[in-house]
Amino acid sequence: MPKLINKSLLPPKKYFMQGNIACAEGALAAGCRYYAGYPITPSSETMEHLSNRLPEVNGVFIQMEDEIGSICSMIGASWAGAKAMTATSGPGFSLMLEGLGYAVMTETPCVIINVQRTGPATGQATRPGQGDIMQARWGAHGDYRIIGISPWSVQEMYDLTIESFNLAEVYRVPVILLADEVVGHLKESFIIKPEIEIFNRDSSMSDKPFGTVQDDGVPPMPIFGQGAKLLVTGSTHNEFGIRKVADPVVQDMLVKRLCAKIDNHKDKICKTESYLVDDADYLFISFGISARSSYAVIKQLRNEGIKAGLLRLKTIWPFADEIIKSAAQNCKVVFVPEMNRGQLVLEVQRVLCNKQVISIPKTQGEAIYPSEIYNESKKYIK
Amino acid sequence: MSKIKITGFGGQGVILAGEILANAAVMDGKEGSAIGSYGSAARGGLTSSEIVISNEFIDAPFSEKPDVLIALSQDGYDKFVYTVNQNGIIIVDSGMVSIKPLPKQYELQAANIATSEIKSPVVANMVMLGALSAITEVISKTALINAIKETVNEKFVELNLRGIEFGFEKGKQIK
Amino acid sequence: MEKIKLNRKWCKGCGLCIEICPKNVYDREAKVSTKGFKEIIVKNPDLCNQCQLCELLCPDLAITIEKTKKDAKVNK
Amino acid sequence: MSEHLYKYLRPEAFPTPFCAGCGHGILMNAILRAVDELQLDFNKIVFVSGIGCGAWIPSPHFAADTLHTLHGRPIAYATGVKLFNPDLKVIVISGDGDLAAIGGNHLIHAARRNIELTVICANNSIYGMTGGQVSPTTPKYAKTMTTAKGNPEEPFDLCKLTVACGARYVSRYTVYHIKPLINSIKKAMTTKGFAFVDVVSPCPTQFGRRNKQPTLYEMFNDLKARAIRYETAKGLKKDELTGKIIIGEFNE
Repeated sequence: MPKLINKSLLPPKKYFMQGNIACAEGALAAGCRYYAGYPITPSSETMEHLSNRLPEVNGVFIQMEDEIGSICSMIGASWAGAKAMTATSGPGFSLMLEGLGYAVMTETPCVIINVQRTGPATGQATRPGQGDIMQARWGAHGDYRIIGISPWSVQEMYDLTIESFNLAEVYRVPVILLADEVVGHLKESFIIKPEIEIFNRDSSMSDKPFGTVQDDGVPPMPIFGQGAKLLVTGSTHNEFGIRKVADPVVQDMLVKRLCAKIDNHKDKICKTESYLVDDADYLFISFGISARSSYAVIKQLRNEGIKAGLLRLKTIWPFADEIIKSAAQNCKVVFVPEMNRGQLVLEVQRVLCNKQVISIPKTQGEAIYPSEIYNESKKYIK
Repeated sequence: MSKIKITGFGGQGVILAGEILANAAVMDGKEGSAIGSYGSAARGGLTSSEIVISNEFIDAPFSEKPDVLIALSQDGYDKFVYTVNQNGIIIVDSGMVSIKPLPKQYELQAANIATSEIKSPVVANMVMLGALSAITEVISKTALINAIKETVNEKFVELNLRGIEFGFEKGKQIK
Repeated sequence: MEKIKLNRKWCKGCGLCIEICPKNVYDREAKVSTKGFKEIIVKNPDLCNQCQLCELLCPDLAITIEKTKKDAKVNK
Repeated sequence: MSEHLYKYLRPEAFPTPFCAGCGHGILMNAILRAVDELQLDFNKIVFVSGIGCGAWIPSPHFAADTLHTLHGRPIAYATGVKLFNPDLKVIVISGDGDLAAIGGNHLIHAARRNIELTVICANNSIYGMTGGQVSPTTPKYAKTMTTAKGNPEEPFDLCKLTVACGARYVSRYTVYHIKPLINSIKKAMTTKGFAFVDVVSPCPTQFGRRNKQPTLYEMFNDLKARAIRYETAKGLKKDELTGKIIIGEFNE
């Protein structure tokens, strides 16, 4: 896949900005030129910002009648050749799930920002949560793979939004940025570099836009109006796009390829960051804002002479099994702090089935604070 | 690393004050973060802003045990006054809050100053920031002024700067 | 050249053409074919006045009426 | 259909999956004739459809770009396609269940926005694909799988609805009124704004069978008896219009 270097849209320098707005700027820098959304706390700032900024770069902005319309029109725009995005929060994301499945099935590159709040249902609209990570992975029906990414700072709201677009284009898959209310509303400094790496989809003409013998499993994606006579359907289809609604072989091949094109590239997709992990007796595995509180905790524990480390998952889906196994190899106890009743911990326990894995959940509709993680983990640190 | 918490009710400019403070720190060449928490209603209700100022990457952007608590309302004062760090200080609008007898507590009547001397009750938040700058080393007055010039709508810059000046002078008196 | 082309592969034998034709051009086979119905036949092609009703209304897009020169004149 | 129109088709998709005597094939014919008579570039048309029998009219039969989408959502998808590439002609073809029930919200908002889309409703007043359940356009008292004693609800008049929402061009014809239908689809396709054509398309299998009209021809006779021109209907009282199908152009 050819890599391009684009100039950043905003002048390169240090900015002080809100996470949701950094996300919008990251999208623009990545080449996003279509946004369809519906207002929802706590993600609306992204939409408000793009309503002003997209017309400045000849992009299209539309506020749709609901989240279902938002994701559907985004998929339509993507087939018309756009890099397209929508942003929402839990209730809206729930409405989008059928469309998410459609994007997976039709291999439509698109980016969904989910600034997570508490749930279920309306929950607490202005309060942070991290309860949508399993929903992002499993929420649409049927079997499939998506890519889920979690930012922990305003810097990453910018950087990882760009990364989301790149992954969506490379693998022809919807990418979900699993932010949370804290990161979305946090204002802090971040740096826009002069140049950014950009990947664009292969939109060459092909009579087989839904099947490939290429190793990467990603077929080329012609766009509407090129004369490719595309048959795009959410029903089971063969490599030409022809509906095969009762053919067991086609169904099997399609689902296997949709999964394999992500599974086979885990090494390239999965990004993590390690802090003081090498000699750690006590390993914290976390993501998003919970990882930031965990980071404060391991520094505090190290000051006390306790060998604690943090493995932070930037990529949640696909799950970084191998990286986690190797990071946890020599540690005694693994802690998984998160702002839900224990979702990520299920995956960690699956991977580290021979280790003591402790869940540190919080569902009070506020951020998980370092003191809470510290106090809970101290019960297991001898 | 300094952790500051500003608390009040919706409409007092608590979140804006937090953002200006953190932005000022960034303009000073430090790292600064601000996160507001508020209810679902657009106005009213308990509101607070957590600010962290640091020379390095800020880990958790929260002020669980603030070094400085700035309280503009009774609810916020009551909720957070005992969370203040052992060596921390409290700056409180004593015109709005009936205070408890505590050490390291600085009182000024920010809302009264804003109303009577600046003729604009909305800048009580800036009066508090000015006082913070005078009482502590957390942030310089120059940085606050620069941050206001950058973030606040042109029409209101002058007004906000007067709030900072009045607060700074008052802060020096009570320090 | 035949005037009426009936695409028997596409035809499902709904019989609309038989009912709608003002000139009684179409009919059915007497026996049920392997497709499971009595197939449509063009029984009286010479009666066709090329009104095209059957072509326009055939739900299976299975009928084509070729316009001949003589009839083209008539249409004028 | 004339063989010179076969170039618009994917012959491998035929015979159609529609039941014998399904009105949707006639509508398919009408749409292609409209495209042909307007000499539209088939490579610059995107046909968008939802789920249901009507949605299968363009996909996979038309040799153009087709987007076969989720149930009820084709107008939302079409909005994205049209907004990002206004050079494309975007035509939505879907059924009454798709556009009026589950997708009703998208229909009214696209009409309100007056976005340049041609929306053709293949209205057979029944959920055909799922076995013949009542739909929002099923006539009152009609029998369906879910209204065995007759439909107790009033049907939707989608034309009045879209006119009220601000659509630029709105019309209704039945597939029996084939010539005016083709002309109306042509008008819709050349409308600079939101165009809606409600096409009454009989379903003998799921609707006719249960309502004493088991063949397409019998359903045609019913359509003939019930159809009334818009201009004529204007002078009539509400109870005189009960059970009638108002055909014609609804914009004035």
